[in-house]
Amino acid sequence: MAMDFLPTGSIPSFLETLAPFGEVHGPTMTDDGVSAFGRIASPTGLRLDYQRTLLPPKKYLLPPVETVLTYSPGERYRHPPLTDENIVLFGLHPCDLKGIAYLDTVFTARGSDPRYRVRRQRLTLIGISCEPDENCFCGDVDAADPANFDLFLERTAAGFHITSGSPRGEEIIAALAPLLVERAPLPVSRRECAFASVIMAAAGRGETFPDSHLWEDFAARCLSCGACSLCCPTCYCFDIREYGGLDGATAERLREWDNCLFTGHGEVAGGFNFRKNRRDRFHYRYQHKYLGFGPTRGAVACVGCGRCREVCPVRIDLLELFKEEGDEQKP
Amino acid sequence: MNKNRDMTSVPLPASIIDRHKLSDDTSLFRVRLDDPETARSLAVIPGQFVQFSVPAGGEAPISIAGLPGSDGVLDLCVRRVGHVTDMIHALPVGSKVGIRGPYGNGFPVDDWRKRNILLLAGGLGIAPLRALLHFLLAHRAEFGEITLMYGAREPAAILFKEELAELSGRRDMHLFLTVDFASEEPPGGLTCNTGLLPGLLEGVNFTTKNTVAAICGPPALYRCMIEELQGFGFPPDAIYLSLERRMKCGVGLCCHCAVGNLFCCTDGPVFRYADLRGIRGAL
Amino acid sequence: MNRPIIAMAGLTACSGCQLTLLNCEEELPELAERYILAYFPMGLTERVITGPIDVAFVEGAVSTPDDLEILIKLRSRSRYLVAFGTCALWGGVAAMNNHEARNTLLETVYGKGGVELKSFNPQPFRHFIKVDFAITGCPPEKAELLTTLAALLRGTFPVFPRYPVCTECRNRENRCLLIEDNELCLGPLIQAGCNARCPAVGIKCEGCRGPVAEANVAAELELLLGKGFMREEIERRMRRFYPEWDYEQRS
Amino acid sequence: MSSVLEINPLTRVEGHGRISVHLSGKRVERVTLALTESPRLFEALLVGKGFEEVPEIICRICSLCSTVHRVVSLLAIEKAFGIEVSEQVHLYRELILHGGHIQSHALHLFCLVLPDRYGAAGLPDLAAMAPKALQMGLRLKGAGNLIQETVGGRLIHPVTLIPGGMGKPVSREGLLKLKETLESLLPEAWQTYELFRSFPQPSGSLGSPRFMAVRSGSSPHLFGKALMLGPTRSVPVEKYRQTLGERVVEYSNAKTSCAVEGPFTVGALARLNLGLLLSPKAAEAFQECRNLIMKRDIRANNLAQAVEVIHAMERSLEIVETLLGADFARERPARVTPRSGEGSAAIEAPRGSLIHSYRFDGRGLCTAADIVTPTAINQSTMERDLLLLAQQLEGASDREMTSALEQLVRAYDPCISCAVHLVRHQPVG
Ligand SMILES: Cc1cc2nc3c(=O)[nH]c(=O)nc-3n(C[C@H](O)[C@H](O)[C@H](O)COP(=O)(O)OP(=O)(O)OC[C@H]3O[C@@H](n4cnc5c(N)ncnc54)[C@H](O)[C@@H]3O)c2cc1C
Ligand code: SF4
Ligand code: SF4
Ligand code: SF4
Repeated sequence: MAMDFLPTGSIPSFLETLAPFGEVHGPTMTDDGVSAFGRIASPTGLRLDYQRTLLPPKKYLLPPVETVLTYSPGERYRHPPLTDENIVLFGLHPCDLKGIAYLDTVFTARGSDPRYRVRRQRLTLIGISCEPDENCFCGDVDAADPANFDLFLERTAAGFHITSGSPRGEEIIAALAPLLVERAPLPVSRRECAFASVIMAAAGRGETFPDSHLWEDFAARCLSCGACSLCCPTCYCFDIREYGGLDGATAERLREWDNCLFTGHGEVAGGFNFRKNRRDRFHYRYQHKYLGFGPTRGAVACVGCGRCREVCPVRIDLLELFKEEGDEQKP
Repeated sequence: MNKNRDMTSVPLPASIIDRHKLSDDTSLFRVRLDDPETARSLAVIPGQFVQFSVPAGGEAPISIAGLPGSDGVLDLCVRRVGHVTDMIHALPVGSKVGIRGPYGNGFPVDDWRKRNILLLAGGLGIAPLRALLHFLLAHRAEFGEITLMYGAREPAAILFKEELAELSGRRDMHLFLTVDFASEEPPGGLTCNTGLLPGLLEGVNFTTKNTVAAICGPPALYRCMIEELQGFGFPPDAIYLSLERRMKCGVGLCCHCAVGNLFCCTDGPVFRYADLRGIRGAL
Repeated sequence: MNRPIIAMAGLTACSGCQLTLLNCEEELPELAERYILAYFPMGLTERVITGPIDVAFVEGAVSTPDDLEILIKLRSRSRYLVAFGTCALWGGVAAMNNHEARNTLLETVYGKGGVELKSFNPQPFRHFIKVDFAITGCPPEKAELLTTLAALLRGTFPVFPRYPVCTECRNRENRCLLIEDNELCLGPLIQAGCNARCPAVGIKCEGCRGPVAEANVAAELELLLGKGFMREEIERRMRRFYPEWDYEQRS
Repeated sequence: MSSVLEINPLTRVEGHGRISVHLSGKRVERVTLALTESPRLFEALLVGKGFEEVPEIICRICSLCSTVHRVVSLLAIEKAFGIEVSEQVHLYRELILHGGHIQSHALHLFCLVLPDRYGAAGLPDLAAMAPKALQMGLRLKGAGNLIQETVGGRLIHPVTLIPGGMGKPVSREGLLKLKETLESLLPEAWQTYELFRSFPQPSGSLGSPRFMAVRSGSSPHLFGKALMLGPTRSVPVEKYRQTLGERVVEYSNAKTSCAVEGPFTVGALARLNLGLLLSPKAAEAFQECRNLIMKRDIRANNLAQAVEVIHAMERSLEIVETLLGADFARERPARVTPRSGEGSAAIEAPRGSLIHSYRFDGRGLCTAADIVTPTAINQSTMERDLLLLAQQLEGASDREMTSALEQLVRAYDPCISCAVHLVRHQPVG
């Protein structure tokens, strides 16, 4: 028995307790009926039973577009000051936590990106357990077990078992003490992962499915709308553009999410394109998601959140590559 | 050298202290960091590049085309091909610019000691190889035979003509030039063949034993050069290529420049052919 | 460019592009200071095009001999000519029925006698002259106009991203009208830059900014047919701002 | 010896036009006003399009009037299919129309007319000569723009308003922003009126026009079911063709409305003359300048517009407050089931009465479209007034003549773009 249980009815007080740690954000429903992370102004805005948000939590670390440098003749290039406040991001599913862990390896492991680092430090991550739907496959890509959280809430019918994963988590638990009650621990359960072995084995040997007919099929149907990567918790390709001000002197440099399925992604000067057609671009996407490059070489980036399957207007699903392979392996 | 790894790290203030025209579309910009301390401490490996910023235009990766001397001046040889490079070309001497870097691995010159070096440059590919050549000549005794073969579209497109004329007089290296079309005599008394670079290779006597080849040029050049070199008996791990890719950050974050599972910016831009062989779309 | 000399002119159009300039209330004083507005019938009394022009922003499609004459005159006087707005760049609304005989249209509006009016099928500029730059949109976005003007102070044009409306739409976390509501949204085919204005207020994209580079037209068509729309209706909507779609195109 | 004085193109008006003064010696024989805007054949373009597409296409007729065309087309379509919209939707439509009036009047008064008052060649000159006044005008115009953009989702060619309802209504923050902006600019609306009142009034008279406006109840209104042809006479909107004929003039690309009962004048001046019910401050202004407006010729139109700016601002504020108070929920648009039929509707656009009329087949495809714009209605009187004024100015220099005639055209605030995209041709008579 442990004093780690938060009854469902205590959620409003829980949110209040979180307030000193930062502005509380979590899953909400927009007036369009879109599930999205946003500020939780009152407990009624919180939708803890959500399936998945449209944009993943990466928007808190890498906004879709931001000014990364300003230029003025006197000051030359400068970082604009970061104004973001501390934020407690509440209600993250294990896949999204893993997605953030992946971004951490890219953007902080080698001290790479100061803006990311500052924002990351100001972010407190509180996870929550979830129920997979037909688009989820976190178990298959080893992302089902919660990790990389400050606090994690394991959900039961009556409330939540709370675990801390960091010193900050301990602090929060300490502040929560009056709300917690004693309850028997949950039995350990693991998710069925029918497909994990196929994916992991293929990724392990650097499989590129060179002969699959699916590449052409994907290429023919893909609209290059960008949804799959914008909504992917681990896609972080970005474009950089710089625009001058109307004063003729100052300028701003923008960083914006890019997508490997866009025409310009592999283009160099003079119109030469290293990934001329969508087929080549899909190989690239596959390479990044399942084999990695640069600092993520050898790491499977996909966390199985199912967003790309849900948001693709033409229902393209990279998993089919492995499925096909799985079928072939069957006698 | 790695202290500027940050993508969003601020381009250091720098100024164009000199520029001169090398051909119709290419000029050499001599750029110095405004802070003399940093300028002097700049350590460059031949083959590395910088991110060259022009305010209100943006950034472009540009090879360092010569070794910065004690004055810390960077030679940047820029061809006008688009948005950023157009704006660079519009800048007069004295203009304020920004520099990040140096970035990339550069040529592994330390591993090449005692070996013969064959430099193969096509067009603008001369830029990083010039830095390499300067290095080799500065450490002449540590290397074997040095041969530079350089092909340009036409005589007027040959870059660094005066310098080449000077080099052609040197006894401690070989220089071969070729142009695709010769409608006129090459200026400055240069001797010049007509035909494509691979053809030049065939006509010239050189040793493949204990030799490494360093190639830089347009994508099409690589494909035929590599075939040619292998025909001469170069093993794939003695062929080094400096690749071009779209680059937004130069530090391994933006994910535009991947070649297979390698990044052109951080794992390259110099690669051994042995490492690129199996990679779809590498060349 | 030190105080670029600008001309703003309109051919067959609604003047929306020119109005976009007048709608930059906050920036107008600064603009008046930094640019020489040499020709702008909508805002100036000056009625002749005199002297050389650095940049001409011209809106509208070309549909009469007069249009063509003005366009050619502006082209020859200007260092750069910008196709300003969807009509200038793609043909726009006036061109949506270009596949029908012009005379029938004229007759419908002006009666038999009306056919005498000298006009032809509205065309985008590129059918007649070289265009240096384009700002798309019906109407164009203020921000893109201002960014372009700012770039001109440095003697250049800006680089705008080339991706479809969906990209901006997803980034704003709008409800996808195509997937969720089975509406005839053209977002996947259309050049972004409007920050998905319409889906952001719950209205499907009508394609006012014209085709995005390498649009997968055939796939969008299949998708919409699959949702039960009639081919005729889809084409009619697609043609609204751009009559020259290649319905087979995939990239 | 006969000669022609050409004023081509007309500047600081919306669209392309040309005035030709035919002279015999110094005597003015004839004045023609040609609207030379390239024809865009909107009515023909609409034929064969679905009813949903009509508002989206027709608003492109003219950027300055896109809002009013969109709104009146919705009304005509809804009429044809027998659709009623909710109170919320109706309020938003009225709000956006007022925004259009503010923007259009402010643009006209400050950017197109004011340069004449200061003898400036255009905006850049005006910016140097009367920066304060111009900035005030731009702020007011900005408020009108803000309303249209906030409500319509886009300033030019708004998008939210659709048959049967609307997309997303304005958020609370958006409404509060509107409220704040309108409140802060009310004093400047009043100053605008004072500014235009302070200018010398025209000498001489061009006679008193016959006014027309859309009527609701017994006075002019933005929306209404009848056209008011004078203090006591009116006709139902559907019967507009009986009152307003139309002819193609050989020198002009617009079809002129040739009113069967003699030419009508529409616009702000008409509305005030016919007794538009004004908001408190606007009524106060009107009381003050009543005799400069009542029964005056079109040159009083600018002052009338200034009064209407106050009215539109106050009325907008009132609507915003109602919307804030009511806290309406988001509604799904009414389902439109197409049926074959016809619908006509009229509203008061900034420049005057605007009529749209459509016929649809059973699938909801448009089979006929007819649009009457205020400029088309005004064109006959415009020409008549030009002739009168030119005759009064006989002997004046070309420059004087040009400037006076151009100013007269500007007083009408014509929208040539709209006028040139007129209706299905019906021989008059
Ligand atoms: C390692 C390396 C070294 C290089 N060295 C030189 C050199 O010494 N001299 C020289 O003239 N050129 C060199 N280039 C090529 C040069 O970077 C491009 O020509 C330049 O970026 C083109 O930019 P642009 O804006 O003028 O062209 P545009 O075609 O207008 O390009 C538009 C955008 O695409 C990007 N872009 C286009 N082409 C490239 C590219 N090849 N690489 C990266 N980004 C690109 C630019 O950042 C720009 O934002 C090098 C490229 C690399 C990768
Ligand atoms: S979501 Fe689908 S259609 Fe869109 S870019 Fe990705 S794969 Fe292509
Ligand atoms: S609503 Fe339209 S523009 Fe937005 S994502 Fe869906 S298809 Fe694309
Ligand atoms: S969403 Fe589509 S119709 Fe709307 S402004 Fe953008 S491109 Fe135009």
